[in-house]
Amino acid sequence: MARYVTSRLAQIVVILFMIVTILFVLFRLAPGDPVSRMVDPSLSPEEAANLIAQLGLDKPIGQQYLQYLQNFVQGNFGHSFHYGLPVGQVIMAKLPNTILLFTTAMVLSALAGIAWGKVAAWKKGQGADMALTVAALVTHTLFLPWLALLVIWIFGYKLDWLPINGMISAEVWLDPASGHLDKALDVAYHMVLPLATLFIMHFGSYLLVMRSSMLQTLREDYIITARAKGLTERKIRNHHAAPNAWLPVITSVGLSLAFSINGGALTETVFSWPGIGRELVMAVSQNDYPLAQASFLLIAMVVLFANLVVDLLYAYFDPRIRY
Amino acid sequence: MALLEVENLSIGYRTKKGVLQAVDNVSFSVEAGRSLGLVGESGCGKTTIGMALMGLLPRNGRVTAGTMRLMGRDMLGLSREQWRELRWKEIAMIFQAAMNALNPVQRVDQQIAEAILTHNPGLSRGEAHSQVEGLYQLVGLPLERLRDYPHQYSGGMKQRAIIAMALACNPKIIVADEPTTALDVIVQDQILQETKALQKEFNIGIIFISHDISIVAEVCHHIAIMYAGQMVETGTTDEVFRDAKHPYTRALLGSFPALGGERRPLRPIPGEPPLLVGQLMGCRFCDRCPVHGKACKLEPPQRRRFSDTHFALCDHCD
Amino acid sequence: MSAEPQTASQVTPRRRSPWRERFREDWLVFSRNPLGRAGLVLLSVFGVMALLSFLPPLIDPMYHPMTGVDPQVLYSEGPSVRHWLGTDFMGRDILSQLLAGTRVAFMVGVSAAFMSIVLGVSIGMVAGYAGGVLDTLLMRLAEIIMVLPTLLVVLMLSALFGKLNIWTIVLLIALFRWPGVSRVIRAQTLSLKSRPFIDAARVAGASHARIVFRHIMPNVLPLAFLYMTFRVTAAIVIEAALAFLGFGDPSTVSWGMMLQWVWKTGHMFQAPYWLFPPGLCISLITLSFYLLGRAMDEVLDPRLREENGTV
Amino acid sequence: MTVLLGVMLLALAPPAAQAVEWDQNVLKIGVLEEPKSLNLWLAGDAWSNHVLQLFYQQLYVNRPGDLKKVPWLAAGEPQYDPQTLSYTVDLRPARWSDGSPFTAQDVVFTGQLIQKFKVPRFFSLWSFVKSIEAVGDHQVRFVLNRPDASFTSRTLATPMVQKKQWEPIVKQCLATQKPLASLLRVSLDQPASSGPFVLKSWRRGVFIHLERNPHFFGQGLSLDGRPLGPHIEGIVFKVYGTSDAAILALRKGTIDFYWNNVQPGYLRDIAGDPAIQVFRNQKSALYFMGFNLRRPPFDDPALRRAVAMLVDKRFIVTRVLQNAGEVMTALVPAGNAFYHLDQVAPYDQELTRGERVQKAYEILVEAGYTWEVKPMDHAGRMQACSCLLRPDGTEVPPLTILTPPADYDPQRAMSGMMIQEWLGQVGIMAAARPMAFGAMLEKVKGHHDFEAFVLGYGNLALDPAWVSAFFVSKNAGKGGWNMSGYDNPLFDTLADKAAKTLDPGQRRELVLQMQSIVQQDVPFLPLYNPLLVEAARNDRFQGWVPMVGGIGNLWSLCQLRPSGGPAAEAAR
Repeated sequence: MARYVTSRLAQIVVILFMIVTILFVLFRLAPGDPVSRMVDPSLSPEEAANLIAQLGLDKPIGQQYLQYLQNFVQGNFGHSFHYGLPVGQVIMAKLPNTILLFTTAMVLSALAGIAWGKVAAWKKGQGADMALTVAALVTHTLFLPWLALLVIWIFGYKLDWLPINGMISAEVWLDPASGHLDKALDVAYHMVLPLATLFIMHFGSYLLVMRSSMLQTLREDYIITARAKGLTERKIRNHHAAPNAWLPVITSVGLSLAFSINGGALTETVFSWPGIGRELVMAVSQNDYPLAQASFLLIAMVVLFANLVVDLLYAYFDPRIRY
Repeated sequence: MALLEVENLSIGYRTKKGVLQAVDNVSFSVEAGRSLGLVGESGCGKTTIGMALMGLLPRNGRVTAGTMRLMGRDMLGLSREQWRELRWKEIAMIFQAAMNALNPVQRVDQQIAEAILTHNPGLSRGEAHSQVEGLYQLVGLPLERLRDYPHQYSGGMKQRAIIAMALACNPKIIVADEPTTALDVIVQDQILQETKALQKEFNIGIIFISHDISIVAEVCHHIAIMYAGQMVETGTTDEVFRDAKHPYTRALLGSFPALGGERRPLRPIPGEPPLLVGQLMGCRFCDRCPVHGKACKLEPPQRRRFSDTHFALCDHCD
Repeated sequence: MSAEPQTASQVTPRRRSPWRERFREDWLVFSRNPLGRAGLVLLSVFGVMALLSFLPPLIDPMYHPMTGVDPQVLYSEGPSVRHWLGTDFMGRDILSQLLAGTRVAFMVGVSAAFMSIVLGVSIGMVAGYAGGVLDTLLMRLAEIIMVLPTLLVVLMLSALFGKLNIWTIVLLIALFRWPGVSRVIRAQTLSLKSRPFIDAARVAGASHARIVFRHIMPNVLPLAFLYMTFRVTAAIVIEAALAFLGFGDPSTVSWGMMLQWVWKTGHMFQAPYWLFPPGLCISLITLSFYLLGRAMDEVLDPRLREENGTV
Repeated sequence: MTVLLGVMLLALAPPAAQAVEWDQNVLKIGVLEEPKSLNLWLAGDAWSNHVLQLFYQQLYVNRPGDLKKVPWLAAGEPQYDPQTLSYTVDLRPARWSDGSPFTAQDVVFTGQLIQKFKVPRFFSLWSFVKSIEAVGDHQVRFVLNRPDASFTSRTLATPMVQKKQWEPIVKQCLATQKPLASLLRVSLDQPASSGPFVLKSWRRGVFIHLERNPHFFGQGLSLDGRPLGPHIEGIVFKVYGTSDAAILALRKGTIDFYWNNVQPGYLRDIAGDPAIQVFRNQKSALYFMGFNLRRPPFDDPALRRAVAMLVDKRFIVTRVLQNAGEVMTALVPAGNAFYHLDQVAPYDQELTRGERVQKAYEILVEAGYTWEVKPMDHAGRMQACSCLLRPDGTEVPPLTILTPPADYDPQRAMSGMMIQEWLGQVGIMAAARPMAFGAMLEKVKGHHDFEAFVLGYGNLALDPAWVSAFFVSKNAGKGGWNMSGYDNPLFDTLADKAAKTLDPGQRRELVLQMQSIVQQDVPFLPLYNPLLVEAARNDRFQGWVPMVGGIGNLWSLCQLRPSGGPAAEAAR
């Protein structure tokens, strides 16, 4: 196990290293002056020159690369042009928010997908199956930003039920009377719409995967065994079929992670959720290169680690796989 | 009274092309402590019978005629819940280990204990567990492997675990479906011997389903040969082996190396069994039969009696 | 966003039966599939819309999707006889924009998918056929690209290279969406490579190129087509999302662009007639390609056919 | 499933009712994005400056109405001594938020800090100041290198920082290898404020809470006939991220004011609500199309004039801006009335599309341009024409119009698109190309590699020094402000004179003349000046002060009073 994790971590490091290298190359391939992308445009020429020397941008490209790698390893991504803060500090403040929203959404939609996919497969061909399958097909091909706008239009504007932006409201956090519970509730309250959006987008694909996997499982011999043993149908479904069927769902969560992250960034942007995806979009539109670069790396890192977690989960749930 | 009596059983499957008559007018009985071997090629209906006995016919399968009685009780009239209670407690099944008969993500002891707990709801987990330990000792599995997952077992161990599982609720009858296929010869032999011993010890009736007539001969008191849904020959093992009447039985005997018998060159049976859809006229083995006459193709063969126990479904055998 | 069915379809290599017969056989299975039929119907509606998109500007210059404005309309207005779906804030006809958007979606989707499939198939075949170091290198590359969220990568590149025009976007999508295909094609190639007919060809002295193109390619192409339908949806969605965020090609009227306009000009609450159609179209065209893909999956994979067919 | 339902239910329950106490008389302002930094030296974005202008006060500020400079931290008009080129300013007895007095030392310190570090935001305003000295505690003397008109209008409008707070920081920064970079990266927990408010708490990305500065000099003071407060207890800046959320908040009354331009579409959402008042104010802005005079084809003034003729500014204002703006005819916007050139160029008359093409056609024909197929047929009707040919018979090559990207400014991107189409009507093959802002500036300003561009300055100084800066030939080098590469000795002379002229009336004449020249030669084609449309609620607070740049200003926040109170009644 430990050996497996170590080797996977090594792999992640290699992939990150390559991404970093690709970024380095891209930053120099892009038209225009690479220095201007590294140095805060608000600096005076003397200061800029000083900084260029500091960053080693006046050295040959090989040395620049080494310098760049060294900075990267030290977690030194430079200062954001706009915040004036170390980039690491800016993005680390946003990372937990993204993880909170994204993980909750993924876990909830995977659970719902599994639960509903199970039912659909079990009632194959019946009304419930049709309804669930069609709902899954339709929802998971929706265009996410549009869905988000619709959700805002309905629940924020027409019905005026739920907050449509941000993560907390100033009123609750400024009010000295608010306790921890109030604050937690406030976050939950703000999370409903973005969470619902991500949920609607994602449960469908898991449902479809679960359904077809469950149908395959139901044809397995151990299901006959279970039946022969005189187990109740419910027990067969929940204890024998489902635990085998949802293994592929875990895999599919892993495979679709990179894609889901796109959706996460869009959701964050539309709902102004203060996460890393929104930060990247804003950094890109404001040409805050150090921030954009670091956010991108961090997202790649999150995807890589999440993949590892997914694989470990798979191993945890499937006893046949031991590392 | 026989433990299990099956009379004139017919089973059909609904398919896109029509009703497939998988089992046609089959009768047999099994008594306590005795065993019956069902032998035939794949697709001959022997597994269908096994499944029918467990009440596990697939959704499109249905008993179209005949009766099945367990200790005098009609099984066909049972409700779903009654079936569920009956399974494993009265009639259990040994599956082929090479198949995925054990759930890969559950520990083996749990799978056995589950059967015990289902049928003895009053039992505590601990009690069930100690019963499983007893079963392990019975089938000769090391106790430290109790908590393993199926994939950690060898083929032979899996088969033993499956046998242990079948014995879990002290059933009256066990249907053993190809229990030793895909095991190597030595393990196969061990398991057969053990099965025999267990059967004697617990006085269980066994229906032994196999495509390998020589294995069946090892363990069974009676043999029934199946071909294309019909039971073409039945008799004691001795009778069938020594004096096979039906041309198919003879061909079968010729196509397997006998364990103890004389060495003969293996002769594969040419041709393939007929499709069992629609109205079938005449003898079903006709096309592959070396001795068929003209009438065979048109008239259904008569059941002929050779002794109290020995019957064959053929007009041309003597 | 769409996810592909996880069943790694193993296409049984077919004898080189006459193409026409094979097609008819497949078509039969396909046309019996309700999902496939629904997808096809939807898609033909979009096809008609794309064709119709050439019409409005011919009727009156005010129906030009980008530059045509109705001289009598100064603000966004709801549906009317002149403008069936209403106008945007400048007085441009929303229906004409919607039709033009269909054309763009097809263009982006099909060309990006086609390019990424060509890339994926060639890389997959080369990796599978050549094996060894080349295989390892290519597949590692595929792994890296696979963990990168395409939308964010393209965003990042647009920051570096300034604004991207529609063809650059198409190219970038293609460049980042091949690995999934290439992995499947590689697996397929590997299994084909060990088949006797390849050995036979090799013994007969066929060159590597000939083996790859004459013997392997025909057998992996159906699978490639299947993946193409999924890539089309991915490409359309990525382009639309990019445009929605304001990084699209502003000289192109795409559905994503329309959504961006309605959002950024502050009309999303007041102009549902403007907010609904573009998003609905993106969602439905994605759905139709997806349904088509699933149906094709069943054609290519008999196991699925049995499962979803009418038993 | 149950988990999900649980979360939904929990979340649907409205958050606990809030106690009324803390936000009584606290103004809530919605902002689109969070202030990036509260470090005065770094903060270049509008959102940061909304907050910072309430902390760091200036010696002189513009007053609403005529926008004249009036003393703020200063006690009276600056005294100029032409002999020594020096200005003497008396200071008001003001205090910092920590209670310590605001003195001449603080002014000296601020000026020297800017000079020492060459702080990019302010250095150009202080580069010509030779020395700054404190004459006693409440008088400062500035000695200049040369007379410069922007000293009183801009240099004296620099925000002042507290010496006590910044001196140790400056020492530390100077000790580092990159002093300026270090200075720009300083982050203060509690910036000392000389303004009406002081920072109470800041939660990044969510809100900034300010409370009344008890030491603010303006309390109870009436300046320029305006009773200063602040009359409110505090301000909460709430970050919304998207305009739709902010507009909804305004409708609901969760905020009292949305400090941002309200997009035209939202006006319908707030129209008809008697509690919401919409203010339309001019901006001091210039949105224009610039040409590259250094290379063909726009080195020919005739072609530039033809383009000017083709561009329908009225269309851009009514359609693209949805009437939230004005057509601009000269460089200085009409809102800056003193320096505004009230003279209409031929291309700024109201013309139909056909007339515009006709006139552009005539200009081009006169300058010797030809077509294989003309844009006008014999009957004077527009027709699809072939590519424009220059007098020497060569084709005018396809050219690019650079615009900012749509996400940054959809209006300019859209204007670029429209201009592209209009140019096509006389056979000029143009393509609008939106480009990231930085990349565009680099191309235009850094490398002079462009044909034309559409840009805008959203917040131009009221003092028109920039009119010279954009067109004097000495600024035409790479990186200089004269992006067009305009070179006109007459203009240079006028600009030189204007810079040295301190008499406002004379200076005005010169500036008007300069604008007139630009109108003739069209190195820039001014397009429009957007109106700032802002919306505020009047049910909790009243007393917004409209002025150029919007109602979000220092005056408003010093004068706002709770609605309905006796004080408010009296004020009415």
